[in-house]
Amino acid sequence: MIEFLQQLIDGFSQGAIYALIALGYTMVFGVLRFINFAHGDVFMLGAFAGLYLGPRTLKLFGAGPSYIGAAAVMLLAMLVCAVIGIIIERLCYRPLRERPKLTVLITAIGVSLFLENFGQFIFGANPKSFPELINNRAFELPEWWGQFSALTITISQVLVVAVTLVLLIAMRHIVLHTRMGMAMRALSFNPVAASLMGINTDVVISFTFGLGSALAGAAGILISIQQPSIDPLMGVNAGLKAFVAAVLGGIGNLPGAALGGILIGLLEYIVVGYVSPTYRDAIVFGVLILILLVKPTGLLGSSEREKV
Amino acid sequence: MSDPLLQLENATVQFGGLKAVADLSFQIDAGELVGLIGPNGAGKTTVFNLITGVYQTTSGQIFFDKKSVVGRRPYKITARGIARTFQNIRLFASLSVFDNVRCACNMHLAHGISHSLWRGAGFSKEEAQVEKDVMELLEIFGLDGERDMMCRSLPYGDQRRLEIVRALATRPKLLLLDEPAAGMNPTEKVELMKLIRFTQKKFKLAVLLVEHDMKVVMGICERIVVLDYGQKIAEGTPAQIRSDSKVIAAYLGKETVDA
Amino acid sequence: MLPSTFLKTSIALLAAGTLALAQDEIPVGEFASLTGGSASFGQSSHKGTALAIDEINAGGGVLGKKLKLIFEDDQSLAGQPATIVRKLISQDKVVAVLGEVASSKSLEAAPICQQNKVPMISPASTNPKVTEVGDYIFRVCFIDPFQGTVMSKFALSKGWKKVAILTDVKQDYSVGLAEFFVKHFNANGGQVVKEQKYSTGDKDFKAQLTSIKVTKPDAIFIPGYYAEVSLIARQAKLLGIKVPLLGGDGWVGDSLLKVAGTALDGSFFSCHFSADDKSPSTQGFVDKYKAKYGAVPDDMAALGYDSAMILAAAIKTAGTTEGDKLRVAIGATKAHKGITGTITLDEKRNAQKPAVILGIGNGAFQFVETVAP
Amino acid sequence: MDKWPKSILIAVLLGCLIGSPFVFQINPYYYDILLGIGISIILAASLNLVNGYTGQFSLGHAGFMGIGAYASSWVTLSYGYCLGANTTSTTTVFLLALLGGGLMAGIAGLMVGVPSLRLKGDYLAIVTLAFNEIIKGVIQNAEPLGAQRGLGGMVQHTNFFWTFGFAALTVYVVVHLVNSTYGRGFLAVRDDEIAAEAMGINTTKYKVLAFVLGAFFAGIAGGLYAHFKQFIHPEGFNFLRSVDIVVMVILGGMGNTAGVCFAAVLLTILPEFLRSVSHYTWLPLWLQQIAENRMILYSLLLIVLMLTRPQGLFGGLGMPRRRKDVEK
Repeated sequence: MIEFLQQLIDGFSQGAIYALIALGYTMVFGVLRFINFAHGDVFMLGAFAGLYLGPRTLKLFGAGPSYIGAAAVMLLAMLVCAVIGIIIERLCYRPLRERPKLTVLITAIGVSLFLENFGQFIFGANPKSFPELINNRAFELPEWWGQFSALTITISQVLVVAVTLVLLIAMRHIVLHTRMGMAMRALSFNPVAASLMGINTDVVISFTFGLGSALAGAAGILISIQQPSIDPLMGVNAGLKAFVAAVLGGIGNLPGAALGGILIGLLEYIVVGYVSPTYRDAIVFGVLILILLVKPTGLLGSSEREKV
Repeated sequence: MSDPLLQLENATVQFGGLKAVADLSFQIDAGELVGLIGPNGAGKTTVFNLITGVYQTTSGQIFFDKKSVVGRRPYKITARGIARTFQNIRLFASLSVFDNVRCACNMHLAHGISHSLWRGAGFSKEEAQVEKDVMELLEIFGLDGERDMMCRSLPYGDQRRLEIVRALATRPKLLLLDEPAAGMNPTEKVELMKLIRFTQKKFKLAVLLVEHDMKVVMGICERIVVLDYGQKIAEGTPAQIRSDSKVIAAYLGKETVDA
Repeated sequence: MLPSTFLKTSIALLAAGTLALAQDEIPVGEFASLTGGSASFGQSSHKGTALAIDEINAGGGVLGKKLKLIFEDDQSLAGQPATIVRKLISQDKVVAVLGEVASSKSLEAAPICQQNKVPMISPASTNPKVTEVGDYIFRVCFIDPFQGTVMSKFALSKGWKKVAILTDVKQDYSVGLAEFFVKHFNANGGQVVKEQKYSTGDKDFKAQLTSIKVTKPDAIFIPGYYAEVSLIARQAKLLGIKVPLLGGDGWVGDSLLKVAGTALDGSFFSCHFSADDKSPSTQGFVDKYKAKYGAVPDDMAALGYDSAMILAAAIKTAGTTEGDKLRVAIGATKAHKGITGTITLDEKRNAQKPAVILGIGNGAFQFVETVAP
Repeated sequence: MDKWPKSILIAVLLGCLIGSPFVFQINPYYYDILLGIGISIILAASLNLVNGYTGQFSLGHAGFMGIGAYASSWVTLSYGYCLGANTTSTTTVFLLALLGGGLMAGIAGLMVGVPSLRLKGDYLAIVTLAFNEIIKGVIQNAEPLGAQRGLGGMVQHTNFFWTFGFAALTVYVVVHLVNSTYGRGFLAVRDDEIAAEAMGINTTKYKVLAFVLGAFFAGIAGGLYAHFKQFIHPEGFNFLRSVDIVVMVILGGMGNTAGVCFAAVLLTILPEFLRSVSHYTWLPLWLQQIAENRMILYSLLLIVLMLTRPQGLFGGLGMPRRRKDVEK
């Protein structure tokens, strides 16, 4: 029982990370209708941005780990990732906007492979130790909880869930209540009409990429606080899982991405606990295939049909 | 009266809350040339998609040759004898003119994969027959000279004609034409009208024509069905339709007739 | 179908890549993962090997000739070792092949060496199957069963009777170590109180650790690789688990302590060599390695070094580089004073040698004891 | 190539048979590369049927290759006692093993082909990738197949004759299939599925057929690979291997068999060429290092190719143009 609850807790916080990455997939898909395969690698770059900028930034806010310092590092990493995302879009995807989607997908795979391998070349293939941004420790649960006091909830887990929640609400606000958000929605609805209505599609698309990449950057920092060992290939798996999460929730749908992320996180931990760790990936991918076959629009997505 | 070739009985299709086609009933007899008109968004193309199986009816029935086509895959419906063209030309972009038409002969082949791999005498004979059939069709429509051109480099009018040729290669009994005159100039339109009539006679076809250009529709159709908001508001000869008050209201009430 | 001129040109280009060997050189082949996923092991073993070859040549070489090390990178990719070893044997005419660390890579190369009757010495593939491929395949490290048994003995000697096990089920290595640990431990009065699993690439182990924690073990045996072990250690500390962690040579990796920090203090693991060993030969090796590469050598480097040294010694004994005689000479290696201990190759071509047990304190390795086979 | 008679296939096969004793004489390293080229041609030409001609985007070809490799190895390892007996029984068992591997892969292809009926473009790509990972995951857990250890002990039966014989057969099948009235259906499905259905083409049958045939030949390639390397490991059939094959198809030009075969040759030789470049000590160090990291070059190649020549180096029938209405 305790084990099961612990798995739910851990799965939930891992799921929150997937949710953050999935939000980026979903936003880009919502606006551009294509899968940014390199998104998971932007997440990796976020973690490495934290690795290099972390210690220097922390020094500005006093010597040791601090929340304000961690927040600053996260914002910096988000900024770096946003810039990288915008550059990737500008160089690799924008010239292909009028081409078939497959061309763009292949390019995105190329970008992803490039980031991974160039990352290994530059950062080295070895896992790197991530600096301590906050004093991570477990909450002491009160004695009177009986056997449940053996459960462990760490500060970083609470932090991950809280930050994800805040960012999700912020995203919803941006998409629903700002001019830029309105432009994004218009673009996702009908790009041609949107540009005819005076919306600068290039700016909106850049903004979307920047925003999505910033979220991946935030996820990169959060995961590194929780699991302080980072390597250039860390984005491959996380990216794929987050993609599955986005599809599960209904790609193009923000709350769907969050829901999908949590569900995938929980599923992973339950598989690890009760089936076998070696089947974890296979089962998650099985879920993806199942979803796409049974309800391709995902749990919260709405359907579209091809016009003839 | 003989049995109709195509018969729609209360055909209805619903997308979400919207009834794109509601309780539509009409019929077409063999060899008849029927027009289907209506203002923009009236559901004309949707009717085509229902008949050809691209969309499924929510309720109601569609019979072709006395058998229901509801729930059949599009290629099976084509095999039964319904061929179509598309509003926004859908030729096989990377194939030559010849190959575009050749693809439509696919379903009449007696042999499949083993044949194309082994390439025995039967294969050569069949391929020669296909080539002969295709070239005959292309000749009739004056496209034989463009045999090896990529279809996307054809002029617009030729692309429209090629789509009709391709549809005819499936040897249909009923041909559905979706706005064949769109984008044509008046001279081309006159040519097209001749072509449609000629095709109907030559291949002994029934034709269902969706068209915005009233001159074309009134000029060649024997009977016209008018749709508005997915519902049939009138049916009759061109003369009857021209004077129908509902039809006039439907067109004038919203926008002028497309010229 | 293929323009033959193109093929010829490409082959000519390929051939141009390998320089003709001088008559007074003995070519020795090496393959290692210098890039890709397991690059950290491969680079270390390669550095150790290269250092040994330099040293041999500085000492006048063998049979009056210098050794020439021809190394290739298999990029940690399956499919590469076979091609590389064929190149080394046929094009570079190497007399023997050194490599690899990962057992799966050695297993791919071994049949080809065996068929071509070229001896192959693996520095660090611990899977028993590797040397079972044939009589030309050797290794200078101990094998998985031995290591599992060593750690069991060590735990019992410390008086730890209740041990929990956390296995990486994705690694044959880890499963093998755990299996032999359990066998020996249970047979000798110990009790395995909990067996938990994880798999390579996992980052969160709290659920497994929680269930281990409630069984109150005296120690936890984690025969995994350093990347996961360092995270496990941190999370165990977070959960308030204070018992020592035990492990095998998979723990060796320069990021183990960097990531784990002080979380591993009080833990022990078995490995091949200790840089703290005060013996002159070890210190000599450590100094030379530091001078050349600016870093403290790890196990893989020491094993790479020993594999080259054993080969050189065997060439000397055999008095020839001819495959069959060289094979016999390598197989006859007895009490070779290596950096990783005194090595004797048994009839199964596996190294019989002691394991070193290191402890961790104040975020550094400390030599604890040597356990003989 | 429209009128290729069978005799050309027979000529190539005879050529392989006559040529093989001579080819045996060459340096085993070149022989290794040569067989690698043959296997790449089978993989690329068969993937070209799926991705190039039928317009389905499969990112899981290595998975089928893996199934073929494992299935055929299982056969030869289980019936190993027949192998040594004499040439006839050895050849029979080996051929049966290859065909068995191909069939198993074909069945898996059927399982992937069926989802392809409901999915398009990038969704399909992801699903095939997922299948690739699932296949790998199942092998990793299959104890009789060596699980994580990998599977060894196969004897090298793959030779020049079998490799290039099957390569010729694959090219023959793909080219002949596509160059017939029947086979034009593949191209019609690629260009416009809805129009193809409206022309009486059973798109389901064509898509599934493409997947099954593509997987079958990938399985054969896997069998040849396993009996050539003599050791196989689940990681050898991962997503990156699939990308390798996809790059061959894209570089050669989707739907251009000659170009794709040429790209397969080129991309099999390239890493070996880069290997020697990485030893040229007179080159600047960073260039040597880049040459060592061939994946960096591959990925850059992919990006630049897509930006400048999406139709591939050698043209090809080209991808269908973007249609505005389909994008909605």
